[in-house]
Amino acid sequence: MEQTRREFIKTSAIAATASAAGMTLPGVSQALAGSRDKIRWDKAPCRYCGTGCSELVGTQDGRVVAVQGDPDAPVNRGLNCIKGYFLAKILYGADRLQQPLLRKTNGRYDKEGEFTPVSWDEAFDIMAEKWKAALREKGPTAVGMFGSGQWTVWEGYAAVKLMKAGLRSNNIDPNARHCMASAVAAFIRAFGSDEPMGVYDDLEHADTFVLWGSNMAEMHPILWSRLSDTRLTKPGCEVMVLSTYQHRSFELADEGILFTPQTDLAILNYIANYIIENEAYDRDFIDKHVSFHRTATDIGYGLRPEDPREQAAANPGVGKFDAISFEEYAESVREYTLDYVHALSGVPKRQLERLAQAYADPNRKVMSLWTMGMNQHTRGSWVNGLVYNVHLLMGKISEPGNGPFSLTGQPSACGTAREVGTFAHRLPADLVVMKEAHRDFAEKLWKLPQGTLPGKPGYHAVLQSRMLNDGKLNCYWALCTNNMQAGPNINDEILPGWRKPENFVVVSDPYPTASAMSADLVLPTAMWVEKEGAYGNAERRSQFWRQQVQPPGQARSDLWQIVEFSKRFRTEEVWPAELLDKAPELRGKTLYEILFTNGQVDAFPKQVVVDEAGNRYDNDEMEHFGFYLQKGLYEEYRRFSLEGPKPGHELGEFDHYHRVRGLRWPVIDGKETLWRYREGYDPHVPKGAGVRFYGNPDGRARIISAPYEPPAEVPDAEYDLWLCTGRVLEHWHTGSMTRRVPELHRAQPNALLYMHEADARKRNLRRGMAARIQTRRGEVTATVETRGRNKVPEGLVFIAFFDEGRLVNKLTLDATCPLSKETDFKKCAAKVVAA
Amino acid sequence: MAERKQAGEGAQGAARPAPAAPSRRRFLGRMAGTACGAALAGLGVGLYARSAAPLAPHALRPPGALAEPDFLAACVRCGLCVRDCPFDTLRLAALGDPAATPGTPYFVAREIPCEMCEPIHCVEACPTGALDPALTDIDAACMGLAVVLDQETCLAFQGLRCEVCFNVCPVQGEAITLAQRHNPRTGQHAQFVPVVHSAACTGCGKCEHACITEEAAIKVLPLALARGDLGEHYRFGLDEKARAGGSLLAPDEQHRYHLPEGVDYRLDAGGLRPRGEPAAAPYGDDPLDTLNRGLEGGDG
Amino acid sequence: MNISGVLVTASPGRANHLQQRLETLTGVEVHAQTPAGQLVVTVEAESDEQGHEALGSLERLEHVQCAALVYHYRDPVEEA
Amino acid sequence: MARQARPGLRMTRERGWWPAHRFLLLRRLTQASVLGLFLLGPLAGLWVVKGNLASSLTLGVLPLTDPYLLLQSLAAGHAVGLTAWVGALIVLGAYLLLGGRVYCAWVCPLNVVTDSAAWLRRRLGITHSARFSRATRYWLLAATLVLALATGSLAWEWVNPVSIVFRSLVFGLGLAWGVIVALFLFDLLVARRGWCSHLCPMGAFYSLPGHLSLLRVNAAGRARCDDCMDCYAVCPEPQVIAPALKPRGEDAGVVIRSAQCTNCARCIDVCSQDVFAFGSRFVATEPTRDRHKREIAP
Repeated sequence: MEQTRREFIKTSAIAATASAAGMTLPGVSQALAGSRDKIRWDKAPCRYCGTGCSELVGTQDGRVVAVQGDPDAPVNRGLNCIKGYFLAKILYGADRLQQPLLRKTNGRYDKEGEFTPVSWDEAFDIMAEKWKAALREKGPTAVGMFGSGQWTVWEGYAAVKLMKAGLRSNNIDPNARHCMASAVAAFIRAFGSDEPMGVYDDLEHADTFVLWGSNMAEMHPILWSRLSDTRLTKPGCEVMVLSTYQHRSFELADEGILFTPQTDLAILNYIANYIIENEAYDRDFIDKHVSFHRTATDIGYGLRPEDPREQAAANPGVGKFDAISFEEYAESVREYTLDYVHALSGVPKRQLERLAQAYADPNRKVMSLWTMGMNQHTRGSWVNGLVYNVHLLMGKISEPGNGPFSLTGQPSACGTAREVGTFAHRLPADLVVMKEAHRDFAEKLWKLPQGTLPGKPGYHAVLQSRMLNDGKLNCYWALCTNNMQAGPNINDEILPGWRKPENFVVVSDPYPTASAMSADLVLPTAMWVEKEGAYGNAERRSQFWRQQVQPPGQARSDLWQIVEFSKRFRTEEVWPAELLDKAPELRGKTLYEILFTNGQVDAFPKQVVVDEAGNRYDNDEMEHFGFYLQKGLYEEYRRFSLEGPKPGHELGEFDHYHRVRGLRWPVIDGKETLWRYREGYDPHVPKGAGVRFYGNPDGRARIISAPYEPPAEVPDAEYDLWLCTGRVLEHWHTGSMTRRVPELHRAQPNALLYMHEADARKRNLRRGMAARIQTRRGEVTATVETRGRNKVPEGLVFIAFFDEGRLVNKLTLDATCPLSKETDFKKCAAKVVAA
Repeated sequence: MAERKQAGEGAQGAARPAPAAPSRRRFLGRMAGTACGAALAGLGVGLYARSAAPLAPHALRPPGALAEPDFLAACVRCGLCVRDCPFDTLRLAALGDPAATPGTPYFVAREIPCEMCEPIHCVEACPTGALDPALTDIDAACMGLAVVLDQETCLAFQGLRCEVCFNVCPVQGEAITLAQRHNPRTGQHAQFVPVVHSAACTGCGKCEHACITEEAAIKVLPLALARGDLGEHYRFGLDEKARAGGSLLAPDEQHRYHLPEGVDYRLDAGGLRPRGEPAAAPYGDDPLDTLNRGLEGGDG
Repeated sequence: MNISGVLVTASPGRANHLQQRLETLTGVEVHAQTPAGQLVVTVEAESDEQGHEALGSLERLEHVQCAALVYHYRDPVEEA
Repeated sequence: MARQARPGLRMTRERGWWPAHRFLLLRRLTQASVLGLFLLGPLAGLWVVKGNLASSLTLGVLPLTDPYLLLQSLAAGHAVGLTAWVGALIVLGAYLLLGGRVYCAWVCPLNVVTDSAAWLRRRLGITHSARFSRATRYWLLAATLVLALATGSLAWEWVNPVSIVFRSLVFGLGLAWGVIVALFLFDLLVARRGWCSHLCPMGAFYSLPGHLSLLRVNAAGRARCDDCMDCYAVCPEPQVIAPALKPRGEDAGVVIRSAQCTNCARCIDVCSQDVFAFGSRFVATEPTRDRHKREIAP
């Protein structure tokens, strides 16, 4: 690797020197990638899912003219899915937003006015005016921000700083709340540290793959091809796929298991029971590395407190767990017998047994994989934990091929939302706002007076919608996300709050999304390679890229917007006097000065961004602010991982990442970590310990017993079908990018209502007919599909949410996991009638 | 009969006020000339029709269309199928349209594919049976056959995860399946290569329409162009066995072999191997066997 | 890693001589010679100081009219 | 000659423009309505009739099929479907009633083209004409059927200008305008009434039921004929007039019985003496125009 890199750079040196002498050396310039066709190639991670494929981005005359799968990327080795294939086109949709747009009537802001082009100055003026008014009247809890797992690392970091330290509001939450929060909650509960212990190499080492609800075939296409390859080439390898309907991943499945929604809880407890009853568990591992607990039960559904289902719950929202013995744990799963779970889940006994055997066989390496099926679950934190329980009982964790692996849906759900901590309760590097020690550390690092950071968690995603609706949250800025399409229960909870006269809602986006349409001010955003960025994928790999092209018109990166907006506030406008008394030198300063020109963030002067081949790159933010903003933010953020109270998140140096296709943290002495918690692989595990779950003070992982509890809404006589929502291969999330690629649109123009033929016939529907899907919250119309990629069982319908023409989330219920606050988009009761 | 004669005479009398009736010879000569002219004109038309007959490869006939020669005998070019197509898929070839015989219906899959209606409106509309009314199950239609024409641009053959053709196929899993193959170039990814099965492919063209490459890599071709023919002299043994549900002959008697100690030879289970070790699955059907084997007992 | 691309202009008629001389130095490679008597040279060094020193010594060599640094690359962190 | 160039002038002068063009306009109206009905669907979304003259479906129930096409298809070896049979029989029945070549004069869109050519020919005084036997069309009719038999396809329909033009008007013109222009020029410059009255096998086919058809033009007022020759000038098939108008025997029938008469009624229009009238094959009705009575009984 080093040799080829050296040769590459030497070739560049020769080419540059020769060209200075006015000559071209045969064979030298051709050796440099791309110089042949005058296209400049540079690397960047893919803009879409959490897989983190690397692309080579080809730029010519200031335009991305081509992309290619990065042949040297360890994740995808030159491959792409079709979304990645069309990456270049997402930058150039005809309707890119190019200037700020404010709702106005007769030249003045009007909530009911028409969108009118305004200058950035005017946009920030009205924003600052609204923000300051809200802060004055109701305090920091009246302002909020909805961020994104598609933010770059430094965008997330700057946003956290602005919101939590500058405006002193914890009301910042990422869209990753809809996506990963249950995984986060369960990782923290079990291991005291977020994110998987394993890496993608597990995909080559496992003997059995178990997909819990995940449709990797479509949602993690490149990882699926790795998994499939292992299945094809490794003798004895098997794949089991569990879901509530049959999807593309079933094609490879040795065992395709359909279960009744919500009964995954019971199935996992059955597996635990099977392991215990057959005494297959790893006694030694349990003794050394595991502690047992029981969680509080009957915890409600994260609905509004006045909802009868919350009223009826004994412990709504309680996540407390108590220590128990192994015997008590065994007792707690004893009721999950084969007969009981078979009856509850509808899974044939043979399949249940085969599944349990795979986990219980000490000689099989098992990798469990899941995404939204388990995370978007009213017991998401529990069910994630139950997977860990099974792995921990067998000691099948933290080693090649063995481990629970939660996949992510966004390119930086891990890198930005989770690692930076853009959640309402988090701070960078696994710190939380509730802990004084953590706040103290952050305040010190940020050179802020003690007490700057509020200690109470802010409004999470769903609560933000409710608070807007209730008029308690009045100024709201949504960046890089499309909650008006992706959030639950749009009709009842999201849209009314956004359109409430006293609220002011700002949306930053490259395209006019459903959210932008519902906002009062729309800010045009630079996307992907129109800015320097960094993403962190699902295997803890942080990948950097340079700015390749200029954004169109007046579009600016979210980073620029956040930092520039901070200039509008002076400390005395947003901080109470007693706080300023502690640091009188901050009086009169802008938030920009105390947050971003604090001697740390602005520590790196303006420089030329240049790659190994000598190509130069723009950096608009560096140009505008006069210092290397991204590097400064990153290096300050990195100190959380190096100096913070929670070790195990160490990140590498900024410049290092620009020279590699990503590094998997913890990065210590420039070296990546593959399997966390395992001696030899993880430098935090002391010699002789074998395994140490050092995220928890006692070094043990927690097995937390949790029972089966029914979902929030089940089909009844009137709403007689389960409604499950999800995604498709061709489109990414709300389709705001992929639907602007004509080829992808043609390949999958509209969301189809997948329905069992018998269900369709019962309703006098046929394939191709329009049908109305109704729930207690709303109605959408879609075309019935009884064939095709998803084969749903009778009693369940599936529809994807990418289609802006069918806002499927008008239908969904805003019930969440009461612990993780992540919405259950996978099950509610619906009925279907002919349109 | 009498009337006709009268009319004929009248014609000659009125239209050409010839002074006298033409001689019989002249009359016969004229008749022969006219007949020959008509025959020549007919021959010309026939030759023109023949030379212009082939349907363009990108043009597909509606479902149930008879084989092309029969179709050209049966279709009266009325356009009723076109009118009843709810998706504007079908069009009538205009004069000069190189795609198909003027006036006959066809569709271009890349533009608007067949949506495979049930009931099949176009077939029901056809008054002459040029679209065979016996076709009532659209899955049995045979408008053409999808072929992955260009494997070098088909993303799936390069290991990219596309499979749009498979995803949009209305007879998914039967007309198009994905063959999973090891990708030797990356060494660790599988390829999901589309394979079309002529028995199930209806030729609806959804795959070609949806294909995301600039020029579709998968195309639906008329059957005559797309389908090979094995010939009567050979059968694929594995297919025949699968169709018959078992071997066509009686299974062999148990084979026995001279083998050294500790070695097994089983034709149906991987050939030569050390005795006692299971071939592929490291454990049997009973989980307790595995569990009671104890740690590291699985290795042979 | 520390690699420089240097354009060395030799005294008239001395290019060949200089090329031979340069090729004896460690880390220095001559890749081409222009008709005008300029040499395309790369200098590989282990550290910044070494590179700087090598460049300085190039300039001081006999028959060198001018040594222009055209390209310079260095790994910002020395990896372990 | 000048008079021959403008037949009907006298009628127009004596009675006014309308009586001299009554049937002409009605025919144009009918032709336009047929086309209009077919176009109502694609243009206005009102699907009264679908398809074209080859085969159509009216109001979703009434099938109509061109029997000539059916015959070709049968000759080509196709066992035609029941709907087409029913449709063809209905059409055949209608033409038995109304006169076989009523199709030519009242429905066929090319009639407008060839009529215009004939009109222009008269106005320009073009007298030169290639000569074909009027029987050519029957030979061609036979040839098209043999062609279908020989090729096993509706080969004639590749070039049949009649069906091409109507279909193209309904479904999109393509190059069909070329066919229209060609026929116009042929009729104008090559042969007088060349296509419709000499060559068209379709007209030939429809003349066959015309042998038996009920509705006929008669020359019941032939006694009043003043030999102005206007009727001959406008008639596309002038040979059909003489047997009824100027029979050799005085007792000969007044009904124009020739199957080649298209019932276009231009003779009725242009005759200022009210010689001609519509009637049945069996009963010749006396022309009953009031004005005429007034005139002959002063």
